[in-house]
Amino acid sequence: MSTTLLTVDDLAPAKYWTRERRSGAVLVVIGLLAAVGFALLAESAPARFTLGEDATGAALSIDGKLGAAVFGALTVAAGVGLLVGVARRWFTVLLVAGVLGFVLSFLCWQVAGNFLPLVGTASSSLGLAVPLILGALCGVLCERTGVVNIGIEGQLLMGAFGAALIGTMTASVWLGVLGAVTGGVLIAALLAVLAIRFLVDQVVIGTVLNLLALGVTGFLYERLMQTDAAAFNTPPRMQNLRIPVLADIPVVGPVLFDTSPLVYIALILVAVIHFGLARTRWGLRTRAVGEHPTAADTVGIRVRGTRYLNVLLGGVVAGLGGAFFTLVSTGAFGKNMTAGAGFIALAALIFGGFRPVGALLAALFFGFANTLAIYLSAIGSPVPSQFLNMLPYIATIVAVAGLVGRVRAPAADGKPYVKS
Amino acid sequence: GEAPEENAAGGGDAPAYSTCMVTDTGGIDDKSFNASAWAGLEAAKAEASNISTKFTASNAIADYEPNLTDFAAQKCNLILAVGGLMTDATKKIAAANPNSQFAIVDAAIPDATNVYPLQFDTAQASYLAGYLAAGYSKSGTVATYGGMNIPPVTIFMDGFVDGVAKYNEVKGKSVKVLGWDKATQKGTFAEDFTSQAKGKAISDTFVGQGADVILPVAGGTGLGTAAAAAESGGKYSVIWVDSDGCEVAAQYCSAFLSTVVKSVSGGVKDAALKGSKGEKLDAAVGYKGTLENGGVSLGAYHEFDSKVPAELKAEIDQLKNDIIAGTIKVESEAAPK
Amino acid sequence: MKVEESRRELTAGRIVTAIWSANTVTVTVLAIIAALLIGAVLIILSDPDVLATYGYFTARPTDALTASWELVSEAYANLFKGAIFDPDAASASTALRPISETLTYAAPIVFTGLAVTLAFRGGLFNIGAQGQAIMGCIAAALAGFLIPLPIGVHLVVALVAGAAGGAFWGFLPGILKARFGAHEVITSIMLNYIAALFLGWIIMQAGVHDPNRQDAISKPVESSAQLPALLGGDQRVHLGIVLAALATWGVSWLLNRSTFGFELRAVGANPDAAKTAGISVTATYALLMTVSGTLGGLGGATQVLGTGYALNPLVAANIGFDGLLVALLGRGKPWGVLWAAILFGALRAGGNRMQSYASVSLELVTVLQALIVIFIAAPALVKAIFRLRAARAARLSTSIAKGW
Amino acid sequence: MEPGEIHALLGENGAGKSTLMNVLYGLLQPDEGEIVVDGEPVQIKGPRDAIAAGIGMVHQHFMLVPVFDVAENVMLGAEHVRGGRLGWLDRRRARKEIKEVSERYGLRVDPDALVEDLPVGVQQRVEIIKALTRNVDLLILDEPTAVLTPQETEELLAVMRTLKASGKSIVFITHKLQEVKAIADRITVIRRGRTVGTASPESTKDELAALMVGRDVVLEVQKAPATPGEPVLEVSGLTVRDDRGTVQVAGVDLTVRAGEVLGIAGVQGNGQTELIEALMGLREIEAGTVTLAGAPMAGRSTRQVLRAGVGYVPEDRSVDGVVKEFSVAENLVLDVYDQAPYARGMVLNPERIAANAAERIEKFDVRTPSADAPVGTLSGGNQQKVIVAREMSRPLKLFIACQPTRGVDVGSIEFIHAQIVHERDVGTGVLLVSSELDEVIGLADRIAVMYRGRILAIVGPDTPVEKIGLLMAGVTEDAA
Ligand SMILES: Nc1ncnc2c1ncn2[C@@H]1O[C@H](COP(=O)(O)OP(=O)(O)OP(=O)(O)O)[C@@H](O)[C@H]1O
Ligand SMILES: Nc1ncnc2c1ncn2[C@@H]1O[C@H](COP(=O)(O)OP(=O)(O)OP(=O)(O)O)[C@@H](O)[C@H]1O
Ligand SMILES: [Mg+2]
Ligand SMILES: [Mg+2]
Repeated sequence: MSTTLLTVDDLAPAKYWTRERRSGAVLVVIGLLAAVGFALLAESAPARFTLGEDATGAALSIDGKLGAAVFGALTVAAGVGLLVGVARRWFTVLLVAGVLGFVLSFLCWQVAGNFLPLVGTASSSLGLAVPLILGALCGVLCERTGVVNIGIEGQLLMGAFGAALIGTMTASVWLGVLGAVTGGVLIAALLAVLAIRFLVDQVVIGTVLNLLALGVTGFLYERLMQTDAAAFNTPPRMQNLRIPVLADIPVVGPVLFDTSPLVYIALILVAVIHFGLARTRWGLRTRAVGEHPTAADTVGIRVRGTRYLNVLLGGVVAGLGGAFFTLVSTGAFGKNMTAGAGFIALAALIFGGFRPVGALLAALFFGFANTLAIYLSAIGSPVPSQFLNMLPYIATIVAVAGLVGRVRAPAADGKPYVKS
Repeated sequence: GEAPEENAAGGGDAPAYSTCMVTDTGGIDDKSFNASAWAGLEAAKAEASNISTKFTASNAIADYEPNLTDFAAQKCNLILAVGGLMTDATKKIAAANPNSQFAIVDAAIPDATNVYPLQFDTAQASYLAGYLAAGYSKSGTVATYGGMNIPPVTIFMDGFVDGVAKYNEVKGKSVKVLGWDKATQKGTFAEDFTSQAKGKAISDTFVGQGADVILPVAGGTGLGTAAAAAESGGKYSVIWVDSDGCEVAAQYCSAFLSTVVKSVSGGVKDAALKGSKGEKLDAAVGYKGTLENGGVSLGAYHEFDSKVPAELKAEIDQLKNDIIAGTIKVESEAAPK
Repeated sequence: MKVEESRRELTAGRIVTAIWSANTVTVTVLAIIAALLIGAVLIILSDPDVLATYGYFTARPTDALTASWELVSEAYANLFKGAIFDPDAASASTALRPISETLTYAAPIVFTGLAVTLAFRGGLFNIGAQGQAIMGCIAAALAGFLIPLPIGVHLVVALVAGAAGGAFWGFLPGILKARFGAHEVITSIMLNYIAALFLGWIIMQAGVHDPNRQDAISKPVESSAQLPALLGGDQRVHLGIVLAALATWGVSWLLNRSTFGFELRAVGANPDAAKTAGISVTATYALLMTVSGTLGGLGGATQVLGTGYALNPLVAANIGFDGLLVALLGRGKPWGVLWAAILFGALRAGGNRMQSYASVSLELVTVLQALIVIFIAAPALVKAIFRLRAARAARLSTSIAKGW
Repeated sequence: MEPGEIHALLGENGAGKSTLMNVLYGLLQPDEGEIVVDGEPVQIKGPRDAIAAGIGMVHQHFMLVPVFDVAENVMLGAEHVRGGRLGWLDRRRARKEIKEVSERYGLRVDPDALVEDLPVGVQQRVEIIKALTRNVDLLILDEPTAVLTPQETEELLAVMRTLKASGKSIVFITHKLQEVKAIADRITVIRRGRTVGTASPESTKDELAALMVGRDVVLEVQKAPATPGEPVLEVSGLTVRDDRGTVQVAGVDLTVRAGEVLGIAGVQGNGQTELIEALMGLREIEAGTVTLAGAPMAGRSTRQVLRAGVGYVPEDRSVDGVVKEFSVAENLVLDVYDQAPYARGMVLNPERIAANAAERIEKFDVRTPSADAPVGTLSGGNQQKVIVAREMSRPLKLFIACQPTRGVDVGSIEFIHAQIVHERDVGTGVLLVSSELDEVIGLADRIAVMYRGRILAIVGPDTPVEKIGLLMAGVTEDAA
């Protein structure tokens, strides 16, 4: 008698309509739509994608009809690739290529006979995305450690308020940033204490902290800032920081290397948190606490302590996001000025799969959809502006429903850790 | 109800006159008509010592009625409702309190004898702004955008487009207007009155498309355009709306070519002063701001004074006279009837 | 005699202990008190004149204390007078006004609160009540001025239309979750924005926009489709609050006495067990969001048919988000939602008067609302502050939502 | 505990073994009493103190993060880092350490494998390595053999001997008497939270069992020979994937006849769960057919399967079996709540639900304060009885019981076994899945051994345990 280990290989054929194939089918359909529909609608005039901020300068140019057809075909090709069942590891690449092809085809149709300045589009997408990136990063820190944070909106708002107040009172941008961080941390601390110590339902507390931040900032705004804006609400503006050589690289340079310090901070934080979570002791422990707190506890990790730390760090990051509103984009605090950015950040966080890079991409996607909507209305699209402004929201729904599907949250997310 | 606070300051012989303002949901410092109306009341108070001022902010449409009622109960001498959306509430509460004097900005209530209407034919002034923009533009492209596609906003845009058209007609040019198509009433809107980031994104797009004069009609969102223009180092300029840009947003004065002034504050101040002197505020007459009475106007050029050609200035003055004289008619669906 | 006395003492003592233990009522009352105390601090802190008297507090403390007391008591007295009863009221109608206002504000948020609550019980976080309310507003208003119908029928049709509008807007995230696993929080946040933009568009369309008005406002709803006033005269309170109470009863019945309620509670408490027992979790999600959306839509309909009468960009105000808070405050119980909504309505009504008479910003009301919910959600905190006995505190902190 | 000693802790389910060890490990705080380590009384406030005191523990429910790889799990809490305060993880060193430990004690694992992909036996190795890398002197193994095949158990015992030889002490918790006898130096028996006696490995099994339970127990199931009838369940070529897309059931053929108990034996994680879920309509069937009394079942919803006359006791009662927040009465109608007489149309009938509860509680001896008490407050055994009571309350063609007595006290085990036999005797086909080999052998009329998604053989209950054990490990005779 000898031991034979039976293995489960080349068994019954795999189910045909896998996720890959379904996505492939979708790509083929929309690709055909683009290749035929957009191409027919498109003017046969050059669509110019200029490398600068306006019509002048070098440009990539393609005939609108041709471009719409070619990029549509690219989408079809990617879809076919998925349908015939190429290796799994190409899935993401093909999916991205397919979606990109569709977007480009659409752009060729719209831009035909006109031009789209790439630098302007990219920097505007990035600009609109920055607070979302920071807000979502705050979410990443909290959720990966197991604390649901619905209160990002409140943290951003408090951060914006803190930046304006302290920035004005000290007449210093960087102290203003510190004020923003303080504001964000204040809300984070409430979240942490109430959720971790007092075991309040985390969804409840997050929602309520948004309201609290709205009320407190609104109240103080009316009492202080509105009555004496000069003393309380004219923070210095943050100047762009130009990184010498790098800023001269075409397209990428002006977008990435001649911009606000907060943009650099946001992008650096994405990298730091990404690598930190994956490669450092802090990250390992954070993830362990978010996935299986009891296991973390049994190896001597302080579960609650880790959660406190990360929620507070999240407050710092969200505070920076808040500073962007007052110190970079606006130059003054306004009531409810974040206007739902925290909720969009929350969506970006989930959409991005609770990962820093995912959150970054989701936020950029949102910023781009927004910029595109603005571009289309500016070049006189016949579609009413309300519908154009729906674009980012509809695109997010389609992306979440069609491409992302179920997102796996950290296993212990939202569950308070109670030792018996 | 309670007795009103009679802080008849100055001890002048005129009886105390309390003015009470209900803002619409924009709040007291919306950088638009609420702020402007409040400024009007404050200016009136500064001028006549028997005037006292007070405001209450509405958080929701549903707050209009209780807020107006509360002021009526406090026996305010003049209750000012700001914004056309308050029409229905004002009509109802004015009917319920026939002895109180009301006034409303940006609307008229036909049969209510105790509601003094304050309206503005803003299109007249923005017509001049359109002409100015077209004449000043080097690139031959100008742009406008709004906060929302609603008449109080689009009235500016209608006049602006017509002003540009007039310029093209007179000069045989073809200056393009981005962001608003008067015929189809479609255009670029931020769908937002606060997000400066969005304002900046919109103006960046316009500038990318070649525009070098922009008229944002979007409250706080427009500040994004002003800030970006001020930073652009003269690449493009902005025409502000409502109150003189160099006063409400002095930090961006270098970017303001001019302002389409809608002097809500002037109208409100006049009404308050009139009331405080015991004169009747005749609802049937009301107040209609026009170029003629200065209720609307093209504001000062400030830092651009030397850059706008004298010839252009003269043409604009002539246009203004023509409009006042009625030889040129500025029409907008959104204009007060 | 002696025995009797001591017994009486005993019972009195017991009652005190019973009250002072952390039962729901006590915690709620104390939460409100704690919130008002913090609010008072904010009022004082933000008043420069009163704050100045604290500058010489050690020299003459009475100044600071009287000034603070006057400031705070005036504010809260007006809050009370505006919300519940005005003792100086000259006539019956002014005496009724506070209650009328309170119920007027409460009516729509009862519906949205129920919408959120029902979803919570089924394990979903319906952050989209706002969008559903907006769609409810739109549909109800369109039915209210586009369809000519006799009195009575017209109101019913408008309400049904509003319900249908909300139902559709709830169905979307429901089906997206059931079919594609798209998270309802993301989709319903996005749908909130889409609804608001759609509202902005539809108002200005021919046939909808009021041609006599220079604003973004639709034609008004015909009087046959308006919710009739309950008290007549100038009082705003309308049939909506009665419908809200009926809806509360209905939701309560649905949850506890219907098979669908059984399903959704099972799915909410333990989807795996529900699935194993043959309940279709996805179908329940889709249906639940639809029903929840229906309630949200009714909230919108109540708003537009009861107080607004015409569509404008802000017609739905914040009723969806208020509903969220009311649901949290009501701890997942329909009748709790009704009382929470009335409390919020009272704060709004009183807040208006507080602002008007005492010049205290409405934002204070927002702060108070937030604080009350925080304290009620954290009974342990209230217990710690007031040193309550720890009776049944565990039961107070029922968790309503489970992570993602 | 002496150094180099293996001390067995015996006791029936819920006796307090885990609790005692959790106190020792600092996860729970003692109400009174003291812990003495190396002659010094120590205060163990948390696992940190325990680790510092040289105590390591392999928990009954593994304390591994499923989405981490082996190396991450092992280093968690005791990471080697570079870069000072930066705390850059030194994975290379972790890998090396794992390799060393696993070579020294013969514990083979791949440091880069994801824990959730590993079979339980290997997960347990990871747990042991995790404890050993922390240089423990005392290792607590809480029921380590419950999830192992007899062969794996042998391997584990060998590892334990190596550990003992290297001077480490081990606390070994189990219910299985022969293991204790095979390896323990000393035995302590715990019942209802008290030490009821110590014994030496020389004691007989019966003595130990009596000590554990406090009375003489009948370990055999009493039943008459089966009288199998028509096939009720026929499964052929069934293939099923798990959530991650791996094939877990690979072309299984099975037949269950009316009036017989078919037992499925096998180590946890060999596809039993997926097989049953597929039968129940809880999991998509990739290929193959399933018929119930001749009617095709594949592709039917769970509700349709249940309504076709299938009773189902899921393996994880707290996840799949009961809704803890629901009352006992509600749980008793969890799958029939919408049928007469419990509901008419959409309207529930609370009286009938309550009446049903009263009857079931009585008949199945459910110990509950009232029918309205949330099920979550009941003891595990009583929760299980609620499920069994519910599933046996309607006429069945097929009764599927998965791990029906896991974590249930002896009295309840006897009761549930009797119910299963009764169900068989009235002509229902019974499909029993259990990782307790004794249970399968005791109850089943035929035993199917499942290994890596396949049925390796179907044997009679009188087959020697060793042979079934080998089959469970994937060793077939014909491969000899
Ligand atoms: N802090 C506590 N207070 C009261 N009872 C407790 C406490 N902790 C645990 N128990 C109970 O003590 C009993 C012992 O449980 P334990 O898990 O230690 O049993 P066990 O012997 O390990 O059983 P098994 O063989 O099932 O693992 C259980 O009924 C448990 O519910
Ligand atoms: N949170 C609680 N509140 C009140 N009583 C509880 C709680 N948890 C458990 N109990 C009670 O303690 C008893 C012991 O429960 P436990 O689950 O530990 O039983 P057990 O000894 O493991 O029994 P079984 O062998 O049936 O699993 C239960 O009957 C239950 O009534
Ligand atoms: Mg145990
Ligand atoms: Mg137990």
